[in-house]
Amino acid sequence: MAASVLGVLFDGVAYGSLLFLISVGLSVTMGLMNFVNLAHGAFAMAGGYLCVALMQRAGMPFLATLPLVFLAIALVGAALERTLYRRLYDASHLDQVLFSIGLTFMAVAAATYVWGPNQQPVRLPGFLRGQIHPGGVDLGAYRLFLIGLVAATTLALHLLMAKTRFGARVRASVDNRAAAAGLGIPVDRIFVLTFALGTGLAGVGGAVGIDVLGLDPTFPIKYMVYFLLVVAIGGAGSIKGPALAALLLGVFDVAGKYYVPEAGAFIIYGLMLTLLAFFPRGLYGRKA
Amino acid sequence: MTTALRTEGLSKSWGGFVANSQISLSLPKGARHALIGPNGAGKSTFINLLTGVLAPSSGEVFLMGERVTHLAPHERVKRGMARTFQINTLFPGLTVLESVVLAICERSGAARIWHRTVAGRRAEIDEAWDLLARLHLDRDADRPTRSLPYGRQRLVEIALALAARPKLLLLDEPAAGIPTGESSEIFDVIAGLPDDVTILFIEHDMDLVFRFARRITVLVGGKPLTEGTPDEIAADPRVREVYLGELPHV
Amino acid sequence: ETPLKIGLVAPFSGPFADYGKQMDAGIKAYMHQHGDTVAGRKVEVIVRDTTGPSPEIAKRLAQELVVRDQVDFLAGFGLTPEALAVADIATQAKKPMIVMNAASSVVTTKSPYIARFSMALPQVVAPLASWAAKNGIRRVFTLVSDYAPGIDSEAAFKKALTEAGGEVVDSIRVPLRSPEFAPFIQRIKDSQPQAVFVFVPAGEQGIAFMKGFQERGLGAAGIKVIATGDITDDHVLDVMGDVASGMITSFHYSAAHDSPENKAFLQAYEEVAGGGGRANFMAVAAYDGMNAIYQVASKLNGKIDGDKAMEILKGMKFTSPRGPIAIDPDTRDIVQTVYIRRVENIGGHYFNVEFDHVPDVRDPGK
Amino acid sequence: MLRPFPTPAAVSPEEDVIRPAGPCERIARLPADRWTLRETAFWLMPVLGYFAFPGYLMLGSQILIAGLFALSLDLIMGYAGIVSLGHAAFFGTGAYAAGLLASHGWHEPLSGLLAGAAAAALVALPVSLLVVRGQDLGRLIVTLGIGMLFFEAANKAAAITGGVDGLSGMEIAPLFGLFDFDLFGRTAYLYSLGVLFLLFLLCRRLVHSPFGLSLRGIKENSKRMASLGAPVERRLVSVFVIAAALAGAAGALLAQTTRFVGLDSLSFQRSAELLIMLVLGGTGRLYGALIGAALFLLAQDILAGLDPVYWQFWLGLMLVAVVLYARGGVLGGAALLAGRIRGKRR
Amino acid sequence: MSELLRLDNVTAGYGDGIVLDDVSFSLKEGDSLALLGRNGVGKTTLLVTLMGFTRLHKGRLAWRGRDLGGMPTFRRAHAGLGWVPQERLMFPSLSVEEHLTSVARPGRWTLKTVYRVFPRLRERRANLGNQLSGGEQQMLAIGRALMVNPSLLLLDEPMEGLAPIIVQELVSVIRDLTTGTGMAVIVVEQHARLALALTRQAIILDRGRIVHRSDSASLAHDDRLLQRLVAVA
Ligand SMILES: Nc1ncnc2c1ncn2[C@@H]1O[C@H](COP(=O)(O)OP(=O)(O)OP(=O)(O)O)[C@@H](O)[C@H]1O
Ligand SMILES: Nc1ncnc2c1ncn2[C@@H]1O[C@H](COP(=O)(O)OP(=O)(O)OP(=O)(O)O)[C@@H](O)[C@H]1O
Ligand SMILES: [Mg+2]
Ligand SMILES: [Mg+2]
Repeated sequence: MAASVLGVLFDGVAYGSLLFLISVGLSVTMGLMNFVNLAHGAFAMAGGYLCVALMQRAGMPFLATLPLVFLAIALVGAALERTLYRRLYDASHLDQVLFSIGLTFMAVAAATYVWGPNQQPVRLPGFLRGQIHPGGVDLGAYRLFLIGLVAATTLALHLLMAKTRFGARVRASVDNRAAAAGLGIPVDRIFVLTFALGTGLAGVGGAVGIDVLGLDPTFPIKYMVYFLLVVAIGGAGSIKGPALAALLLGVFDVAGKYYVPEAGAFIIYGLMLTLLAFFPRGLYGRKA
Repeated sequence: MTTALRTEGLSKSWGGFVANSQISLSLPKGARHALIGPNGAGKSTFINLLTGVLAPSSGEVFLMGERVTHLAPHERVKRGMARTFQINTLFPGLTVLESVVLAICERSGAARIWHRTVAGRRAEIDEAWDLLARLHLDRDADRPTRSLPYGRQRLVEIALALAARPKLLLLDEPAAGIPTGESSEIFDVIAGLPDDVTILFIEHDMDLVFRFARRITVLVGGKPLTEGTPDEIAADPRVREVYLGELPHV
Repeated sequence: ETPLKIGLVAPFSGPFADYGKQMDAGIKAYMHQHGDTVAGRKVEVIVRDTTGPSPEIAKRLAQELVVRDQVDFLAGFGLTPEALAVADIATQAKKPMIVMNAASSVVTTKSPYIARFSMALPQVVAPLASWAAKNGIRRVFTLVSDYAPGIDSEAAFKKALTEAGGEVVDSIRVPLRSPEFAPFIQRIKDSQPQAVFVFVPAGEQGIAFMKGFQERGLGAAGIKVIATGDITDDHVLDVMGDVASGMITSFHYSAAHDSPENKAFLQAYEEVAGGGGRANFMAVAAYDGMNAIYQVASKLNGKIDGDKAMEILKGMKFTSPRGPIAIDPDTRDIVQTVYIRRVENIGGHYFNVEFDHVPDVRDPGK
Repeated sequence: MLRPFPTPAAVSPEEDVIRPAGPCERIARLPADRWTLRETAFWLMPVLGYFAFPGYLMLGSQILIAGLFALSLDLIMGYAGIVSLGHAAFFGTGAYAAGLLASHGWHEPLSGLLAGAAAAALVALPVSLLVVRGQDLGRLIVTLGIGMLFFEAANKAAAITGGVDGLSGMEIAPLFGLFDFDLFGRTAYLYSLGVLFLLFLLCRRLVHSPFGLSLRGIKENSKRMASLGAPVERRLVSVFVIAAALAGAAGALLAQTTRFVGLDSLSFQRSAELLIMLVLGGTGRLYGALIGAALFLLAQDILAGLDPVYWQFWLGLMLVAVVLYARGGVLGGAALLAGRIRGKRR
Repeated sequence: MSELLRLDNVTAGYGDGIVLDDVSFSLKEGDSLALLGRNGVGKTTLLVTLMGFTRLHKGRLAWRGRDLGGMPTFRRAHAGLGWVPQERLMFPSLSVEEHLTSVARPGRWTLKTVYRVFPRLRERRANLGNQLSGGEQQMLAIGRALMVNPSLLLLDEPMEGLAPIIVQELVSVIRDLTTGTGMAVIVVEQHARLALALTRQAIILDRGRIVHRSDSASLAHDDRLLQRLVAVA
């Protein structure tokens, strides 16, 4: 019994980690930069496809593709930010929603055109497959890897945003672009860097997520709700919030599915509604 | 004389920081009362507690003898409390006329009506024009509020509060950003309100304070330091030390 | 002579875009092989995209095809709701409606003008249960997606297994949009059945299930996976790779089916849709549906009349790439052989290799 | 008396003209309900369309229904400022309510329509309490989540709703006992047009009313509205429920005219497309909803016909273009253009 | 002293609209200029035009002889323009201290010197930008602009909302700045007499045009003019 509780907890944390990994990029673009970027999934998908291509065509090992994916998708993000996204910082959330849904549709169609509508295979290296059994508890190797990756990413991002001057300048630029620029903060440069960071992370999330979430052209739409859930429940403007939200969602979802499978999808929505009823701005919400 | 507003031990703190501490204040009906004090003394916080924008950590608020501590802001407005904001809080996309008509409809209860057009509300519209004329805003009536210069937006701020025909009017630095000559005109309008309207205002312009206030409370560090007539306050060395400094004309 | 018009109503975009593509390619393959004229009339296929599960668009498209384009046949229908919504139109307009996928039992009951060339879900589920019982698999755990087809197959499986003397030890229904299978699989592992019967949509759900199944060592613990063939759909099988290896499924079509008809079909398919992946059961159903349309047209000498066409369709029999098929004259539903297959690696590619079969299976749901 | 304030700096020439505010002038620029020639012309179009395009009446009635649905979203989004990604929940509720009635022996269409609207309003009430509390982003998510929840619930309740197979086999009695719902969709079209027109009149009146003005006030600045004594949350709840009823009516219309209700009527896709329609046309102007719905469905029909596989790409491109170059949608863009031209002429 | 800022026939506004009409003046290091006028005459517009937030329709803006025209806003700040906006424009997600450090550029103004002028800010240094009283925000807006170590400080109604005692402190700070360090200031103020007491030159705007210019001292004595153009009672 104790082992099963531990096992469920572990699975939940691991699943939460995955949720966070694919959403963390969004908590940068949407949470910190205040841009409702529903096309987040499209960047994640691009990361996934790139990872698959590097592994299949170039024969690269899985782990080695990740930094490349980050860089490449960050560059794509930067290019799009320069050409398109930047024109919409002043726009309403609604306009941003529509713009990014539009981009998502285009990305879905383009991916179908290039890759076909099918699932893409990904083969993890041997040491990331299977389970290990310390002390009688079954722990999935890939899940351990996810948890580690998330811990590192969260910490690094949190420090970057909350403790460095760069982080303060990002927040200042987001709070009030005119004032920030008027005080000598190079807002454009900061935005492009931050946006690239967000999309790069999205790409990595996509690559890391293929093994569990699969990869096909509808990816950006299929998982949009999950990204949004994590960021909205966590609260805009922090990294801690979404991390906590993802873990909560993960643990509740897994425990619900294990102990009361009949409840199905309702657990995650129920949890979401309850949390938002009590924390309308999210767990770590920015004050109005 | 009846009391219009009374607070009992009103306090507000954030974490360890005490912004208002045990403020007990009582204003008779028709008072023209100023609240002054150093920056960060807790004046705006006090107004926010009165209006219900903030919930007090402890203490009570009574309006016309009725306890309103736990009422929502809009319910206090219904009972005759209106305010202006220190920083303009307006309807940028509505025209000045629309804003004022809207405010009047809220007061008169017409705002619930959904089956008649606004243009048909003659009484409210006439009242709005009168109010605009009194504040000399009538020639800006059709401009969207956002396109008005700052100073004139301040006037809209006041118009909205007056539209509520308040029994208790709370003004948070109403004249900020308005040239000195014109700000005293605004105060003339305010002073010209019926005698049973109780007014509590915050202001850092001492010319205005000493001209219009009949009594003054000085708030320092969240606590009332003293209360008195303008002459008493002007002569108080403690007030000079923490707030007035060496003002030439006081 | 006006062309013989066939209105193809299917999703070509959205999450089910693949359905439309497979059907379109199956139809093209047939026409590639048999020419684009029949009974002296040129065959014209008018393609209409329903954009996803969108019954009202399907219905409107069908109505427009009937009223405006005056088609002779309605065909396609990837998804049950789209087929159901259109049934009315077929009845009102007296147009034969050739169903090339929609697999719920009820579909054919909604209009006397419907004939189905694909399958009914219980049709492939029941033989699997009897096969399992016959082969000593008596304690089975069922895991199905929580939607109508999943629930139907859960019921059909349970019924057939119990009748054959087996027992369903526990049943789980998983949400349709659930990327996380670990807790379900853990539950299966904890209850130690002999096999688990799975019905989830092909694609990432199937893959996610199999990955979890392997990762948690259920296979090593001696638990078998049995499923209907959509989870190891030919179209996705290579993507699943070795996680699917050894899986036992029941289905009516496998690209590895060994017959001259199938070889010819696959070759034609390759020629019209080369590079687009492997043909699957939807392509075959479309191919057979087209075959039926050609037969009807030539028997009627190109003068299509709804009622006469239905008379010809009822009881129609021919050898399809999947094997012998027939249309039941009473239900207008398909009667076909159901195969039991195992996933094997043949020359670097994975295939469903048939090793047992049950002939002439009807939809037990009717 | 005070002496008048100095004139503010003139930004535009019109400010220089000091108008005495006569009784007519005084209300000239407040929301009124006068019916303009342009509007008459607009409403003549669908009537003409009925005669001009007899082969497209199904499409026509779907446009009208989508227009009604978009109208409902415009009320809460364009006027009250609540962005919803889950409005399909109410559309679907209306559709299922009407559909269930019709498939259980109640065939009369008008009462079915009312039932659909009422059912949607009923479920919207508790939902609205949750929605109005939040901020922009929170609302986006809550509505999205509620939409998903409704979808799952309808899927789970397959015994009643038919699950993914959908609800079919409903029978609709002739409208007013006279007009049968025919294969050509004539009755469906006129029925939808009639309902849309009546409900449009209602919305038009509502947004021009003091209540409508207070909604705009809330959208502009809800904090200030509260300090004017407005019960902000209650107002939002009212308009949310009204909008839900309209959405329910639209859903019921769809159920009755297609005689089928699928789970898709509750899907995210539908909510998202709705949003696109409204924005394409322009928010906060009622007509934008109608124009957007027409444009979207026509574009979908034409693009999907031209390029069935990749039409989504073009749809996406269209959206991006609208946001980048025609903010405010078709009507917003037109108003801007008209303003420019007028400005030039001066 | 060398010339710092020069405006030649500047016509500017928001979008197509014109607010400033043919404005010219110049400023040397250590100069101080009072910018007066009624509400809406374009005082703020003039300052934000210097920062590059409006559209320049005609004319030329020069900074130390260099054209400012196409220079992005943040470079203007780097070049030496320090801006105290009228609405204060706090950053709600930055603490008081972060407000100061995130914009800091090297020079004589540091965290320490700013805190010395506004001790209140040190007390509240952990508060977020929107958790400050109106006056504290004003102090922070000024402190923040000082941290950029500008050569020209643009003060848009800096005394608004400050307690009299702080106003007196600020007046002496600004006087010291201009006389002691060669920093130039432009002060927009509703309290005309205060602004005039603080500066050496004055400009009065009306409807976007300069309608009067003189030295501050003589204007301060011209009650009729002040009354007519600035509505000083
Ligand atoms: N949310 C908050 N958390 C912590 N401290 C706060 C918060 N809001 C305000 N304060 C502090 O409370 C104190 C009182 O603020 P308040 O706005 O009441 O001052 P005030 O008397 O109106 O000053 P001013 O004259 O400058 O407007 C200030 O020091 C401010 O920093
Ligand atoms: N963002 C804007 N868009 C359009 N017009 C504007 C904008 N800001 C100001 N204006 C207009 O420009 C003119 C000048 O405004 P400005 O704010 O410069 O005046 P000001 O002299 O600073 O007034 P105040 O003393 O009230 O601050 C006004 O008529 C105002 O309506
Ligand atoms: Mg204050
Ligand atoms: Mg100004």
